Amino acid sequence: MRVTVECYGASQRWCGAELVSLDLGETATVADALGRLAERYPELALRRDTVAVAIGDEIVAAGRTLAEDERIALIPPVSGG
Amino acid sequence: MRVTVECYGASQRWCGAELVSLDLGETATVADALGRLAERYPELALRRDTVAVAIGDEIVAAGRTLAEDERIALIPPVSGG
Amino acid sequence: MSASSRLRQGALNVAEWLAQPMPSHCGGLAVFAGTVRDVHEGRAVTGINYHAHTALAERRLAEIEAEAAQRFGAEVRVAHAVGELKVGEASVVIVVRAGHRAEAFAACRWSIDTLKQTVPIWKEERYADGAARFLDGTPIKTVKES
Amino acid sequence: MSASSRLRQGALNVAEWLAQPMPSHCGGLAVFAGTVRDVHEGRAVTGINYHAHTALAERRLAEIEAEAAQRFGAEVRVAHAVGELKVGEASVVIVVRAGHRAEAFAACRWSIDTLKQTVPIWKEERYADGAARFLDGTPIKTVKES
Repeated sequence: MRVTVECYGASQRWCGAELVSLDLGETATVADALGRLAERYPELALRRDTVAVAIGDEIVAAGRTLAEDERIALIPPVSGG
Repeated sequence: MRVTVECYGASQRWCGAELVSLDLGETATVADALGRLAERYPELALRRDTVAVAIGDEIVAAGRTLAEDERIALIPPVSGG
Repeated sequence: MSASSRLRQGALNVAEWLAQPMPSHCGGLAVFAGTVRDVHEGRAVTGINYHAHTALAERRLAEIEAEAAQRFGAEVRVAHAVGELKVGEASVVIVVRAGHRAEAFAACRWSIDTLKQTVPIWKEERYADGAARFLDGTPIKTVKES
Repeated sequence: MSASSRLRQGALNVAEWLAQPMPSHCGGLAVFAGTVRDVHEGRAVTGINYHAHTALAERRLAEIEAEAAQRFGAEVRVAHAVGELKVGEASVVIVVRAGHRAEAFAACRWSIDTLKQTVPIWKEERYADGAARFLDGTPIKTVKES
């Protein structure tokens, strides 16, 4: 199953790109996607506990199952204002 | 010695006028002027402790000596904002 | 009452007090405006006539700006209306420019709270039934005491 | 990004957010604006590029308005800029209309504090030496948690 990861804020620097493609097994979850990203990107791995994941206009739980071709967004610590 | 009292805010109502003229003895003080007003105006007498007196752009102490033809201002409790 | 004075005849225009650009070392702008409400203590209010002791009020408003600048390290502007105001119109405006939001909020709050206790201004409320009265207030204090 | 959205491309115009008249039952208007400062942690800043996750940010900004209205009984408007801002320009504006000043200040302060913790926006600072970096932030929370 293929999903696309949109990297926001500093996560663009950690992953070296604004968009990252992942090939995951069937029934993969948000946690699985984060695990794969952490394997590839050590800077993200260091900060994994501070990063949330959004789908559409919602923050989703780590156990959320992903669908084929879904887009997920990495939400690193925020600094608006 | 004659002094003119400018009545601000509710003190206009207590004294029934915006300007009040007082005839005081030589070496009269602010306290003497307030005492005379309190004798004349019972509503002011009731609130005497809440009223300040200004001369020019300064609040003056009760012991301040008055001069002939000086103008003093009654400053009742304030309610700006 | 000159254009540069802090007491103005008639309602204040809040936007006018924001026209000045933000100093480049400042990150926080806090503004408070007080406006005339349509009800007070259960009575229908049609307007407020603000009276001031002009000389002392101008001096006290300037003292509030200076004292707030010193206490909070902020740039503070204070203005108050005199005369007849209608419901919804602004009687007082406080504008604070500061390094960060904590000082901006603190200076703004301190300035309006202090103004209400130290500046010789009196509200004469006008009611829908035609009556008018001066509101009870608070005995005047000095700015340093606040 | 429509004109009615709470995220705006480019710097905000604070006065624009004050154009709406004051409701007649309200006596206190509190406004906060955050602007770009020329120095951060000792480095000379020339500007900030604000990035946002648009869909989630719009939702969170609306949630802040609704939650502040409920907590403080106030009318709250929140707006945030995205894109390149220069020193002195406004990145965020909070406008609160409330019955009295206590609620107005409390709702304004709560809204900006909550925005900083719950809205997916990121500052990328640009420095006089040509460098740029994303600032460290705070792990995102929900509005209800704030």
